[in-house]
Parts: sequence; C-alpha cells; structure tokens
Amino acid sequence: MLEVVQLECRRGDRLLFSALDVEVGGGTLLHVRGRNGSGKTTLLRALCGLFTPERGEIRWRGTPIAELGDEYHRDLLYFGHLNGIKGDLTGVENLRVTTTLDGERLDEQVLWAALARIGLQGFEDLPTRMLSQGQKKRVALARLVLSRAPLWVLDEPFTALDTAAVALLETLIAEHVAGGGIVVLTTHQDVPLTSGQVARLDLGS
Amino acid sequence: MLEVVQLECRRGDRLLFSALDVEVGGGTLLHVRGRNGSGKTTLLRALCGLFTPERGEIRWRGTPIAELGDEYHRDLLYFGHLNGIKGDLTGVENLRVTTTLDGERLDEQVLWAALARIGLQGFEDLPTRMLSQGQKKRVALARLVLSRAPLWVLDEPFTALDTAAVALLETLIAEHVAGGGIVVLTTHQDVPLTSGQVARLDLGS
Amino acid sequence: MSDFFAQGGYAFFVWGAYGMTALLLVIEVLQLRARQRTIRARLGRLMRIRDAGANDQ
Amino acid sequence: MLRLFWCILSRDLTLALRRGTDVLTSLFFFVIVVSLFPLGVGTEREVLQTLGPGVVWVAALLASMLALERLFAADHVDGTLEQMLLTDQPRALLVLAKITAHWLLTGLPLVLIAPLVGMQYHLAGAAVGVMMLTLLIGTPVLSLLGAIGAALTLGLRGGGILLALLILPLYIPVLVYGAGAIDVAATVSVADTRPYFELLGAFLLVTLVFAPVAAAAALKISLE
Amino acid sequence: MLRLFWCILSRDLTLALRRGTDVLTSLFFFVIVVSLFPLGVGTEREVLQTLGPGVVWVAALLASMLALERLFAADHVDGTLEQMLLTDQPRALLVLAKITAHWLLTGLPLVLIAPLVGMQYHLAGAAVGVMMLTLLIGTPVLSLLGAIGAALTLGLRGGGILLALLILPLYIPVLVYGAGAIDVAATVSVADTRPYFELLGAFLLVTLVFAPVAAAAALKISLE
Amino acid sequence: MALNWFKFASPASFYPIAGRLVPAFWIITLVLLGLGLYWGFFETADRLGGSNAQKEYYRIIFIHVPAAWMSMWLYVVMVGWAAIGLVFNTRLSFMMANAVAPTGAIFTFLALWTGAFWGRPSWGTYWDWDPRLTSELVLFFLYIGYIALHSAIDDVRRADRAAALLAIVGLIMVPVIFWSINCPDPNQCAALHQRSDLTQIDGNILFAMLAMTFGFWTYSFATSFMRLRGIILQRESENAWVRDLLDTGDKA
Ligand code: HEM
Ligand SMILES: Nc1ncnc2c1ncn2[C@@H]1O[C@H](COP(=O)(O)OP(=O)(O)OP(=O)(O)O)[C@@H](O)[C@H]1O
Ligand SMILES: Nc1ncnc2c1ncn2[C@@H]1O[C@H](COP(=O)(O)OP(=O)(O)OP(=O)(O)O)[C@@H](O)[C@H]1O
Ligand SMILES: [Mg+2]
Ligand SMILES: [Mg+2]
Repeated sequence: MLEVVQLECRRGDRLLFSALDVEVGGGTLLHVRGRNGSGKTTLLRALCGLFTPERGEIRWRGTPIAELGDEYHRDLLYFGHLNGIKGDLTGVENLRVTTTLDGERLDEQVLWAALARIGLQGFEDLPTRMLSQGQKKRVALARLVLSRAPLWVLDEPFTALDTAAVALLETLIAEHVAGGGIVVLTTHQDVPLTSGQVARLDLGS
Repeated sequence: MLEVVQLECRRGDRLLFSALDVEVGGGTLLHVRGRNGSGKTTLLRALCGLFTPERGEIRWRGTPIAELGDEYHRDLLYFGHLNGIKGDLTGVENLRVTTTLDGERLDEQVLWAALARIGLQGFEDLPTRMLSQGQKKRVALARLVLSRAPLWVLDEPFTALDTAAVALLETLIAEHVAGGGIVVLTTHQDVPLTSGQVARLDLGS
Repeated sequence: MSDFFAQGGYAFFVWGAYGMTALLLVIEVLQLRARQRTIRARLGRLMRIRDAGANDQ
Repeated sequence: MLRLFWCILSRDLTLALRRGTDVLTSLFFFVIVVSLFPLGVGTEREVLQTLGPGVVWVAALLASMLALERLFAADHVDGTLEQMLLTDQPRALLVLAKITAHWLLTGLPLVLIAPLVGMQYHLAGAAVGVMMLTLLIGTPVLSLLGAIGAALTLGLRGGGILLALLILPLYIPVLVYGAGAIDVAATVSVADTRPYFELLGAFLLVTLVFAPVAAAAALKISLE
Repeated sequence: MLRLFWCILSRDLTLALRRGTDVLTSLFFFVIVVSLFPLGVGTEREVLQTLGPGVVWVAALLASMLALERLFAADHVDGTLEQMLLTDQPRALLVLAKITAHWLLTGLPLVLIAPLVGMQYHLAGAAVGVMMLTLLIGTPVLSLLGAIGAALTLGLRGGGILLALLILPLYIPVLVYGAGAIDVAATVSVADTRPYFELLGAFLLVTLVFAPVAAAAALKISLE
Repeated sequence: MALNWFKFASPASFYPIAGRLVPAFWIITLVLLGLGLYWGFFETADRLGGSNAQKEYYRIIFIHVPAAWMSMWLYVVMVGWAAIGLVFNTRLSFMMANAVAPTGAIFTFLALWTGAFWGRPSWGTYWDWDPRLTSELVLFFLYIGYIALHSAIDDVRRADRAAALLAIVGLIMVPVIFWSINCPDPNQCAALHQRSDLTQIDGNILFAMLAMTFGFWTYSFATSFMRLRGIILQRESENAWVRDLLDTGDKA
C-alpha cells in the first residue's frame, strides 16, 4: 500500500540517503532504525508530506502522495517529536479538537473512555500543562485509541513513557497491525515489537 | 554529602510526596524511579534549587542549599529535559559558553577532544540546529566529559540517544561514580546501571 | 579644472550624489568578489576534508 | 466544514479566555500608545485634533501587528499546527477560523474603545462615529493581511520585529484611508467620507477571499 | 568575572550577527514607524515639526520594547537560561552582559539613524544633535528597565503584549524628558536643555545600578 | 526547444554561461557609463545659461532617474523569477530572484539618496513627503523585507519559497500602496496630474540619461550574475560537477 521509490533526501548540504526503495503492505509494522542523525525523522516527515524529498516518490495505494493531497491525510496519522497538544486545554478538549481535525464526530463518552484506557483517569479535565512529561505524551497518544486511519507514522513514541504505558502502546500497535493497518515507527529503545509482520529498515552506513 | 530531610513537594494542589528522607554519600548513583507524573522531575529540580519545596530541607555537605547559594552551584551539574544549547552556535561554541559558566577556563583543544569523545567528530563546527535530535543531546552531554562538579543531576539523559551513545554515557556515569562523585538520575529505559554503589528511590504509590 | 569640481557652487550636492553612487557600486562589486573567494576557499577545504576522510577508511 | 470552522474558532476563543488577560492586553496596548502621544507632543487642543485620526490608526496598526505574532506561534511550538496541516479539511478554512478568532479578540475591542480615544483627542461626535466604522471595516483587513506575514515568519528568531518589517508597509493603504476618512469627517463633512468607505470595503472583500489562501500556502512552506 | 561578562556579551553578539538581519530589523522598524505618521497625519511642515520629537521617542520606545521579547525568551525556550542561573558567578553581571549586548544591537543603531529621521520631520541641526544625545542616554535606560519586564513575563503566552503593558508606563519619564529636550532645543534654545539631560543621566545611573539586580531576581522567580 | 530551456535552467549549465557573460557585461557597462557621464557633464552645458536656466545640480538627474527606474524594474524582475520558481519549482529561478534583490535595494537607496541631494538645492529640503518619494521609500522597505525574510530562514528551500510568496503578495499590493499614497483623498483623485513627460526633455540630456540607464542595467546583469554564481556554488556544493570544477581549478 505504501511504496517508497528511489527516494533521496538531503538536509542542508548533507545527503542523508538516496535510492531508497521500500514497500510496505497492509498488516505490517516497519521499524526504521539507524544511528543518531541517520535521517529517520526526515524519512518519516517525508512519508507524511511534511518534507519534500530531493528526488524520488512516495506512493499510497499506487498514487504519488503529492497528487493525493488531502485524501492522503485522511488515511494518515502522524505522531512526531512534539506532542501536538495545547497546555491550556484539558485532556478531553485536546482530544476533541484532534479528532475533529481527523474528521470524526465522537461522543463525549468515547473521549473519556479513550483517556481512561491510556491511563489518565482523574487527569482528564486538568489543563495539560499541569501534567508531567510522560502524562502529556499519553494525552497525545489517546488519539491512537480512536484513530481509524490505516497508516500510522510514529516518531519515537516510547520516549518519556513508563513501563505500563509502553506496554499499552505496544498493544495498541499490535491491534492496529492485526487489523490490517500499517505502522511506521522509530525507536532507540528495545521494545519487543512482535506484532504481525515486522519489517526493518536500516538507515545510515 | 547530599541529604534530603522530610521533603514535601506539591504541584498545583496535588501532593506529590511528603516526608521524603534520602541520604546519598560520595561514590553513589541514586536512581529515582516512578510512574509518569510521580514527581521525579519535581524532585530533581528541587535538588538543584530550581523548585522551592513545600516543606523540608535539602542539605549539601551539611548546609541547607538555600544558604549555600552560588557555592552550591559550583558543585552541581544539572541536565534537564531541555538540552540547554543554542541552535545558532556550533558545538564548540556551545561548549565554550557552558564551561565558562561552570567557571572553567579550557583550551580549544580540550573542547574539540570532548566533542570527539562524545561521537561528534566532523560536526563540531556546524550550527547545532542542523543536528538531529540525538546529536543535539550529545552536544549537551559533552559537558559531562569536562565537568569537575561532584554532583550530577540528570533528568532522563538517555532519551533520543542511540545504543552507542547510551553505552558511552553509562561509561561516563560509571567513571564519575568511581571517582567519588554523586549521580542522581531518572530514566524509564532499562539501562544497566552497575557502576559502584547504586541506590534506588521509588516515588509514587 | 577647479571650476569643474566646484560645479557652480553645488559641489557638495553633485559630488555627494555621484560619490555615494560610486561608493555603493564599488562596495557591491568588491563584496561580491570577496564572497566568491570565501565560498571557493570553504568548498575547497570541505572537499579536502572529505577526501582525507575517504582515504582513512 | 462548518463544524471544523466552529471547532477551531471555539478552541481559540477558549484558549484566549482561559488566560483572562489575553483579551485585554491588545486593547491596553492600543490605549497606552494613544495616550503616550500627548505626553511626547504636548497637549494643545488643536494639535491633538489634527493628530487624532493618524495616531489612532497608527496605534491600531501596531496593536494588531503585535498581537499577530500569537496567531500561529503558540500552535507551532507545541506541534498542534503541524497536526492541523495534516487534516483532510480545506486549510484555508482553518486559517480563516483562526483569523476570525484573532480579530474578535484583538480587532473588535479597538472598535469598542474608540469613543474613549476620540474624547482624549477632542474629536467631534460625528468623527468618532466615522472612526468606529473605519476601525470596524479596517481592522479585519489588518488581521487578514497580517496572517500572511505571521505564517511566513513562523518560528523565526526575532519573528516579532521581522513581522513588523514585512507587514507594516502593506498596511499603508488601510492607514491612509482609515485616517483620511476620520480627518474628512472632522474637517469637511461626513457625507464626503463615502468613497473612503467604499475603498476600505473593497480591501476587506479582496483580502477576505485571498488572504486565507495565501496564509495557508505560507504555513505549508514554513512547516517544511 | 570580567571574563564571564565578556563571554556572554560576545555570545549574544555572535548569535545576533549570525543572523545578519537581526541587527537591522529593530532599526528598520523604527524607521518604518516614524515614516508611517506623516501618512496618517498629513505632511504639512509645521505639523511635522511639532510632531517630530514625540514621534521619534514613541517609536524608540516601541522599537526597544519589541526587541525586548528576544532578550531572554530564546534562552528560556532552549534551556540555556536555566543553565545560566545555575552558575556560581554573580547573576546580575550576567544579566548586565545580556542587556549590554541588547542595547548595542537595538539602541545604538537608533542613535545613529536619528539624523535621517530629523530630516524627515524638518528638524533643525541643533535639535537633531540634541535628539541624538537624548537617545544615547535614554535608550540604555529603556533596555535596562525593559529587562525587568522581559524577565517577569518570561514564558507567558501573550508575553509580548503583556510586556508592553508592564513596561510602557515605566518608560514614560524617559519619553517625557527625552521628547521635551528635543522640543526645547527646537523651539527655545539648546542651553535650556541642560536640566533635561541631568535628569536623563540620573535615570541612567540609577537603573544601571538597580535594574540588573532586579532583573536577575525576576528571572529566578520566572523559572521556578 | 523545451529541452534546451531545461538545459539552461539547470544551475550546472548556467554557471559557466554566467561566468562567460559577466566580463562582457562589465565591458558594456563601462562603455555606457563612460559615455553617459561624458555626455552628461560636457555635452549638456548649454542648458546652464539662457532663460530656462538649470543650475549645475541638474547633473544629478543622470544618476537619479536611472537609479529610480532600475529600482522599480528590478523589483518586477525579482518577483517574476520568484513567481516562476513557485509555480515550476525550478531552483535556478529562486536563485535569480535572490541574486537580483540586493542590487535592486542598492538602486532604490541610490534613488532616494540622489533625490535627497537634488531636493536640498532645488526645494530647500532633503526630504519631503511627496508621493513619489514616499513610494520609493516604501519600495525600499519591500526590498529590505524580502532580503530580511530570506536571510532569517536557515533552510534555503523554505527561505526561497517564503520570500517568493512575500514578493508576490508585495507586488499585488504595490499598485494599491502607491496609489493610496498618490491619492490620499479619493474625492480629488481625478485631478492627479501627470508630472513629467520624456518628450519635453532636451535631447542631449535624454541621451545621457538613457546611456546611464542602460549602463545601470548591464551593471545589474553583471552583479546579479556574479552573485548568482556564488549562490550556485554554495547550494550545489554536494554535486559532482562542483567538485570537478574545483579540481580542475576553474578560474572563470
Ligand atoms: C528621495 C526621493 C526623491 C527625490 C528627493 C527626488 C527629487 C527630484 C528632484 C528635485 C527632481 C528635479 C525635477 C523637479 O524639480 O521637479 C527630480 C526629478 C525627477 N525624479 Fe526624482 N526624486 C526622488 C525620487 C524619485 C523617484 C522614486 C522617482 C521615480 C520615478 C523619481 C523620478 C524622477 C524623474 C523622472 C525626474 C525628472 C523629471 C523631470 O525632469 O521633470 N524621483 N527628482
Ligand atoms: N506546572 C505544573 N503545575 C501544576 N502541576 C504540575 C506542573 N508540572 C507538573 N505538575 C504535576 O506534578 C506531577 C509530577 O510531575 P513531574 O514532572 O515531576 O513528574 P515525573 O515523575 O517527572 O513524570 P514523567 O516520568 O512523566 O516525566 C504530575 O502529576 C503533574 O500533574
Ligand atoms: N534543519 C536542518 N538543517 C540542516 N540539516 C539538518 C536539519 N535537521 C537535521 N539535519 C541533519 O539531518 C540529519 C538527519 O537528521 P534526522 O533528524 O532525520 O535524524 P534522525 O535519524 O531522526 O536522528 P535521531 O535519532 O538523533 O533523532 C542529521 O545529520 C542532521 O545533521
Ligand atoms: Mg529523530
Ligand atoms: Mg519528568
């Protein structure tokens, strides 16, 4: 479903990788690995259309993403270094905004349930700036519980999470992959990613 | 050398911990553990004098740190969630500023050597904003190589680092502890901290 | 000759205008040449470093 | 579509209202700048009357411009803007919602406070009415144009002052006709201000159509 | 101690110079604001002459204030400020170094550009000289006072405009005496400006002693 | 045809072409400027006496008017390249826009400066808020805005596009801004009169003025190509052809 064809990315005047070919089918987890600075984040941003590669193409269901535009965004969930939540809004409010942006129309109940599932019971209606590093990350991750996008792109989703949260996230990823979805992720931590089909991509020499 | 006496910390109206007593002698590594939101970061900031606790006292060599003031800072190296480096300065320039702030007067050579040791050969004179997440963290960590402060307080120093960098950082910590220093750190990753005497402190229920 | 430089008493204005024009244009050209030189020097250095690095491996 | 517009609008308003002072600061800035002039220039009645329209509009320009920095910056820093760009809904609409919220918080208050300022500068009642009307039509243009600049300078160090550099020259037409209308109302007659309003209205329509699109494109570029 | 001062000063200057335009933006902002007024107020010679001193000083206030946001904000966001507070060197000295760099980059250029502005407003030669001198003594006061406000509003959303709110009232004495001196020089005589300069000088001395200490204390509070 | 254009539109092939053009432009520039200055200073002296007497400061016209023309023309050129870059995503056009901007800003400044040095002896003031002068000042701000925005952004690709977008928005606004300055009172705009008319100017003066204008034009070509070459080298330093170029010690 997701194809990367002869991709070449540069940052500044540094060539990160070239002639990269990858194909990821449904029900697969692609683990992108590499040293610090090998270009993992750059690749993930390119996959989302947030970074324009120097050369090559990225195709989703056979069509280049540059042509797909907004349609592609409907199928995509990106989770970057930044959490993408507002410190002044509560967990529920944050979740409501992100799901509306995803084009979903959800009940209040569902939102609370998602936050409870991610381990934030009792913190749902605190402004998120009052949460700790890891709790903020959890609020952001609650989106995954509700997402119906087939393609998840996750850049180091495990940082700052405690062991309980890491286990939960693993389950979420496993469920998504089992349901025929695609997950592209990076992580430096040793996380047992045993869900479905696991492909590995190594960047850098 | 570092004593925490009946410490109580609150954030907002939430009691994080109370009546906390810890004593850490030279040559010890204190690993602070706990769930997300259990108050690790708050404790570490309190140890540095960046957060005023509700009750209780922190003593360094027997004197409360509030009385010590600048003298305490001479003995302290704090490494927080933020890297504390300027994106517009190169690695060397950043290191020069931080070491000057630490009151040291070092040769150019020494700075370059420190950066090389931390695995940034070839990146020393690039503005650090052009580095990846993990490389930025490395620039910040280069300070540890040069530090002569006996007390290191490190808040999740392992995030974003690749395996090579994690190993290097472990060595640095081990050396520091072996040399009679104190390290207080938090981390959610399973990092083999076998250096010298390891104490563990668990926060949260 | 000195008549010419006096410009009928308006020397300051005439030469002020022409002078600034000449000055700016000359500065622009000099600055461009200096820049070209530094760029070349920098590229040369970069390439030598890279070549040296390639030989090491 | 309308649901998205409403969601973003109410989100931005909620955010601003949570920090009570946010709504007031831009207003106070306007009032302070307007009040500084008599201190620097002297307080004779005639001088102030000639000055009034110009000062009001320059202050409105500055207040609107200062607040612009906040339009996208906060969302940029915490990554929510990035998430917004990855939605499948039209981006220009989203930008328009943000601009609307911004204007409601920073433009509208200026219109409402205008009579007070008119008093400070001894303007006649008719002139004050015209002033309010020019501000009502003119400040949205400022917000709309400014959004483009705010999007372009997103995340740059010294963005605030750079934004001023980019945007203030573009504000000149609004300034000229806004201040001009008040001046004409004060010195000639209110009837003569009609062409001014026609022009301001035309600016508003044109920017309303094009600015959100341009700002959305600029955001895309800035987040690359 | 001097080494620390020099290290921070050169660090800040390097940072600004790396982004070539940083030095110029505050200057151009000043020039643009000054140039906006005639567009709003009208261009008669006499009006401009009475306006001149006031406009120059209000513009200087605004330019200095806008640039203030950058004084600590960047260092706060990337955590370098926190590191600076954990040094064992006197914090006030460190703050003074940052203020000095800030003034060199944003205050001094205003002094140098002043003659041009004087021309735009048809001010006489003597008045222009006085204007430069008042700016030379007055702008450091603005930077010093502003540093306190910048430290207090650090990291607050809408900090820019909140800062304006806190700081502009404190700037009023400088504005009154700065603009006053130019006005006196233009309309009465240069000799009569002496008391104005004595007052401005006194402001400078007092703020030079107290402002860095206060700003350092404010920083400590803001980072808690 | 199309292929050819693409060939020239690549920095690699344009670099040597620009290198060969620069000296040619310099020669033409020197000739034209020399001719214009000689004509302006020595062949128009007859205008000094007589009924409709000019004072010597009229000689400023030979740089003032050409500089003012170039300032506006170069802005249009700059926006043109920027727009082409945005639409067709060609790197070279962005570089062109970048290369033109500083020269344009310099000419704008010169128009202002020489105008001021003319205004002082003829109007008795260095500066007045005449519409024409004000518009030129605004143009200067627009140039500075473009340059400032471009240099404030680290990532050149983002800088190119952001600055290009700004330039285009600026160009759309320019007529509105200039018109609003020229006609602050819409009730009386119909009365706005034409200020100058080229056909009324003395032939010799016109000749010198045109020579200077074309001289400035070729000067702009020369400097922007020089700047362009620098930009190309900087941005393409990873590419093989730059390495070959440096290895062979190209001096062009
Ligand atoms: C600081 C800005 C400027 C000043 C002070 C200035 C001043 C002058 C003066 C004093 C003259 C002599 C003609 C006369 O006395 O009417 C003149 C002529 C001229 N200026 Fe400017 N000017 C400025 C900007 C411009 C600009 C922006 C243009 C753009 C088109 C321009 C175009 C011309 C032309 C074409 C003439 C000759 C027209 C004629 O002979 O009537 N000037 N300028
Ligand atoms: N600025 C704040 N205002 C109010 N409460 C806060 C603030 N920052 C943190 N808290 C609260 O303090 C508690 C402890 O936060 P802290 O950052 O110390 O946790 P932590 O142990 O470091 O967690 P993590 O592992 O997620 O980093 C959290 O429950 C959080 O809700
Ligand atoms: N804004 C930028 N400008 C120029 N170069 C950059 C920029 N950002 C990153 N780079 C360079 O691009 C390379 C890859 O960066 P990227 O962030 O993709 O790495 P990464 O694989 O995600 O590393 P990490 O594991 O440390 O997060 C790095 O070598 C870095 O120097
Ligand atoms: Mg990364
Ligand atoms: Mg923490």
